[in-house]
Amino acid sequence: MDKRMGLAEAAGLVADGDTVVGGGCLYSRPPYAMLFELLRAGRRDLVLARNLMCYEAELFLVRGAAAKLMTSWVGIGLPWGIPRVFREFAERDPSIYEEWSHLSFGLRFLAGSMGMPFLPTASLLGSDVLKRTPAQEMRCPFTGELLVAVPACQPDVALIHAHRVDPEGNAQVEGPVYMDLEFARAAKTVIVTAEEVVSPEAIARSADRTVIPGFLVDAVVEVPFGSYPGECYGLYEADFAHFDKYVELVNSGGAGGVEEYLRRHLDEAGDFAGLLDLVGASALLEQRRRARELVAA
Amino acid sequence: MDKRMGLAEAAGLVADGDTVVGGGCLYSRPPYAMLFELLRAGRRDLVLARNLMCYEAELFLVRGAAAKLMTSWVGIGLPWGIPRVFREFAERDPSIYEEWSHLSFGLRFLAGSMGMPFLPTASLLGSDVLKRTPAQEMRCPFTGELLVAVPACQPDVALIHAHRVDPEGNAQVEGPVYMDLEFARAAKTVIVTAEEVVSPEAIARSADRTVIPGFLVDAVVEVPFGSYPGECYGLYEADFAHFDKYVELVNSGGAGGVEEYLRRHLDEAGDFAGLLDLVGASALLEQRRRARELVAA
Amino acid sequence: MSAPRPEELMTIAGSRLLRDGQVVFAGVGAPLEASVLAKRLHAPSLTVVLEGGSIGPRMIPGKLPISTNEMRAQVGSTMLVGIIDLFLYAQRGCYDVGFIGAAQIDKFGNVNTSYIGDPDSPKVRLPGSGGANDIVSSCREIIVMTRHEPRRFVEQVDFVTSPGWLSGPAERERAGLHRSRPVAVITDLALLGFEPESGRLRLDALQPGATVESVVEATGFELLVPDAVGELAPPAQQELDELRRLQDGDPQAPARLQEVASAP
Amino acid sequence: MSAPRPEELMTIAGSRLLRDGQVVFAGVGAPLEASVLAKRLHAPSLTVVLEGGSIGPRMIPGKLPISTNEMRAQVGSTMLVGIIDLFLYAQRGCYDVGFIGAAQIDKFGNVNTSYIGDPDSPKVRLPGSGGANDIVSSCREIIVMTRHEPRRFVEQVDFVTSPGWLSGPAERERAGLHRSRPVAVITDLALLGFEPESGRLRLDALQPGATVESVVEATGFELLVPDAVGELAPPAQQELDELRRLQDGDPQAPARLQEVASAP
Repeated sequence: MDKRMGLAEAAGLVADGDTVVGGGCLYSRPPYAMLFELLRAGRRDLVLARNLMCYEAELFLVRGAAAKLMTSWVGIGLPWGIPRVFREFAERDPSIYEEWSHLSFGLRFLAGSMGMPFLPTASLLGSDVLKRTPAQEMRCPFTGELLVAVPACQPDVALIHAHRVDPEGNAQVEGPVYMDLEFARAAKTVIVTAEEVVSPEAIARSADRTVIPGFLVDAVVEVPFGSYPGECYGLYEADFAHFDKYVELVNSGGAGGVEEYLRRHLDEAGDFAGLLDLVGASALLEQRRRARELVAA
Repeated sequence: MDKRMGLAEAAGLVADGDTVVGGGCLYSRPPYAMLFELLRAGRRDLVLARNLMCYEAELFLVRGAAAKLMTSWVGIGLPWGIPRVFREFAERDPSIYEEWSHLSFGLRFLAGSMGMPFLPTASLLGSDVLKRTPAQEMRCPFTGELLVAVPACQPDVALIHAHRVDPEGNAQVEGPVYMDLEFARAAKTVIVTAEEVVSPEAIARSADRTVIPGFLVDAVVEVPFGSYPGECYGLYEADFAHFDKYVELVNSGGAGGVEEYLRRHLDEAGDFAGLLDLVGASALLEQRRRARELVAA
Repeated sequence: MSAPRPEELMTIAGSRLLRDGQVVFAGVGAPLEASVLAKRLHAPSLTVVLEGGSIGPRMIPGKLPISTNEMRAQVGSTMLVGIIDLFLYAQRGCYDVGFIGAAQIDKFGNVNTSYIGDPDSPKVRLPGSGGANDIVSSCREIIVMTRHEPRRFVEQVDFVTSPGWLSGPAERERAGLHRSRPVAVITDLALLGFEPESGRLRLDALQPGATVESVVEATGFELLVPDAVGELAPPAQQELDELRRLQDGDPQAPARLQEVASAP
Repeated sequence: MSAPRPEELMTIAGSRLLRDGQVVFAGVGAPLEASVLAKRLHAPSLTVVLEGGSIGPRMIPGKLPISTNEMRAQVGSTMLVGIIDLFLYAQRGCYDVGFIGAAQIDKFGNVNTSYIGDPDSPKVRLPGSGGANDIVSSCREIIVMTRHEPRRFVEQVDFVTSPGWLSGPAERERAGLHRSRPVAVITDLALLGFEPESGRLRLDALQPGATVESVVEATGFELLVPDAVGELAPPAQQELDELRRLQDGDPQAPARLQEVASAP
């Protein structure tokens, strides 16, 4: 079955209030084209989940697109400091940030992807993080060992950006897979964006590199540079200068700075291709050059 | 650290009575060179575990090398029928075969590889298999759902045959990984045989294909055709004619037929290279041709 | 072209139960052949899944695999995955149909592939569950395929390797088996379904040449026989041709491969 | 060559705690730099493991990663693995050392990277645990590295994101934390250990230029000070040179990369 469609149509698979998990990790292979499209479509009150959450936290909070964040860490990276607008939201109402440790967050999705309602772990033991999550202590039925049970998460939608995908949704990535497998298998609906759509035969030629099987996937969208301003392994590095400019806007204007960013890069750009035009071909090619340089090293 | 050694030295890492799990699946990428070496070394009373167990079940039982089999299925394949000598042993003393379902067997090692004493599953529910294993029913601490808890297995030794490995033990396979990851990560000692030993740089060039990290590995042995008479993905097909001859011996001679096979192929062959000589270069090259034909298809 | 053999009737009838777009987890032997046949005929978007880690393989005619773990079972796959993951997709509810064989089956569709006789002192030690127990525990609809003989169709299996309806729907629910549902048993004589209230096997339709009497006679327990019993359409020429081509391959293929590929 | 800066003292002292042949799970920033430095100097067989899935990466001088998930953190790795698997290796007991930073740490080595003030009405909402909680729960020996300031070294953390000795070894045992053991805190002023009986932080050795008084003054709780306090050897020229080369790269590298790579 051919599942190809455009970003706008794919955004129609996400409903207000849904729990939406985004693949990749921080600014590495994030599904930014699709996340931006959800903002453009005016989705509201989502529970936005990523294992480490980058600047999309602020974009979604300011627009009211996310009512809650579920993650283990929020920020762009140490050089950019603690995100100011995120702080404003989370200090006003701490409940908007459901904090897990990185592994326990992942195990929620692993449990969901296994079709199990929970999984045991040694993480969170003795911590205050445990007290503010629905995870709870349990004992091993065989050994009596004290463990933590984390409840499964089967999100409404998973957004994954891959290197290549066939029209049925069989998707392959290069480099680390992060938690993409667990997110995709746990979710009820899966949207795969990819740098390129290829034939099923091209996928079959390296079937041991396929990480998401087509039967999980509901929508396939070809979006070159779909992780921009993040990186995509081997293809383009993250645009740190873009993050610099964003943080400048936020540091000077707070939530207004976020709005200013969104107005320019989402609203006025019109669509994701418009954003790439705004960035400019030479800047994108420079990110590509840097990635090739790293992978060749 | 350079962990290269010969088969005989590697066999010294296995003690009588150990629980030893072999990678691959049935006659696909089995660690036969190493398993034969354990027979040659006269190991006794092992608990031999594989997810699906091929003719090594009979070789180990007849020699007294295995006191018990842990698996989900025993046989070569439908055309060869139920193994006669296996039946004799298991009908005389059913306790020598600890039967699990394929998944519950795997989850024991997955639990062990996660450092957890158990994992939950929906397999075995309501079955008589459950009653004859240490698995037990449990309820999900969140939902109350009735599930089965399988106890972890952390075997003494895992034997894995890989396509390539570097001297530190970073190992890569082509095609399906079967349960190799879980076996290796669960085991206390890991012996990797491989079609070829390559440089760490060669491994790093496709780091996303590495399935076993060096820090798990205790011994690295280069053994071309190390899965013979089984197959190794893309490199050689299983030698079905060899299995035919083995089954003929067993059908006519019972345990004596197994002994006859071992005398010829292990004792008289001297070592694994001797076994390959016995098979002959042209037969091996024919298996290689068939594999290439399949992978090219 | 010769008349259909019993195995061929069974395999072709099994293939017709699979619908386009489904995902089927097929056991080795006849279930695998039926699944591959369905994909080649009426269900091109069927995804076949095999125990060794293959998702979406396309077999080479005349080189059907003997096990579900070998290269022949992996040819043309869109995904090759670890075995635990392959089964966890089932547990997650991703597979529409689980399709297995059986050494012994009882009137509730419980399957035994472990012991004939007393498990503590068995008459025959069978090979074991393999993935069958996992398949029937987790795939949404369960289809069993086996030759129709009294020694296979018994009042009560000696050992429940892979649960059917146990002693009925209530016990099945008590056992926590809510993910899957046994729906059909295909044999060379008939298509059997389950009576919803009791979970007992019921004669739904006859294979060409079979009669109610011949089916009842080949069944070692009291089979439910409704007033109206259907008849399965005989194999179409295209079905037979394609199945034989799958098994035998083209005439140039090495004899050995063909022999093995068509083994029971 | 200029005198060592405080961060450099800390990073170099941290690097010396790592032994050849160990596997170290390093957090972003100074722990990562210390680990890479150790591998380049005295521990060539050290395996560095990073949160994003890298096992055994070799960094490019001047292109140290900002996050542990990006290409710069993956260069030259012998294995790239899924994040859950990467952490499960820790839970399995495969990692000798867990090496993290801290926003706030108390006298039992408990680390807070979640909330300053009351969690229900925080003064500062910090970014959160990331992998720190998992690292301290499962890696065999835990080392924490942080600047030595009274606002960081507090009597009791506002929130235990990543447990140290909790309120002492007995409570840690009750909590089920038997897989790991906090062993050291490295700062720009000192190397601190834990008193075995109480689990309280103890001054073990001074950084060059620091005194017992300056350390006590920079600590917001009563630090245990034994009779004999050691002194850490000053950075060797080779250590300083290599660290600076790692951070700054060779002069031809783009300025932007160097700037980012040397960020705190």
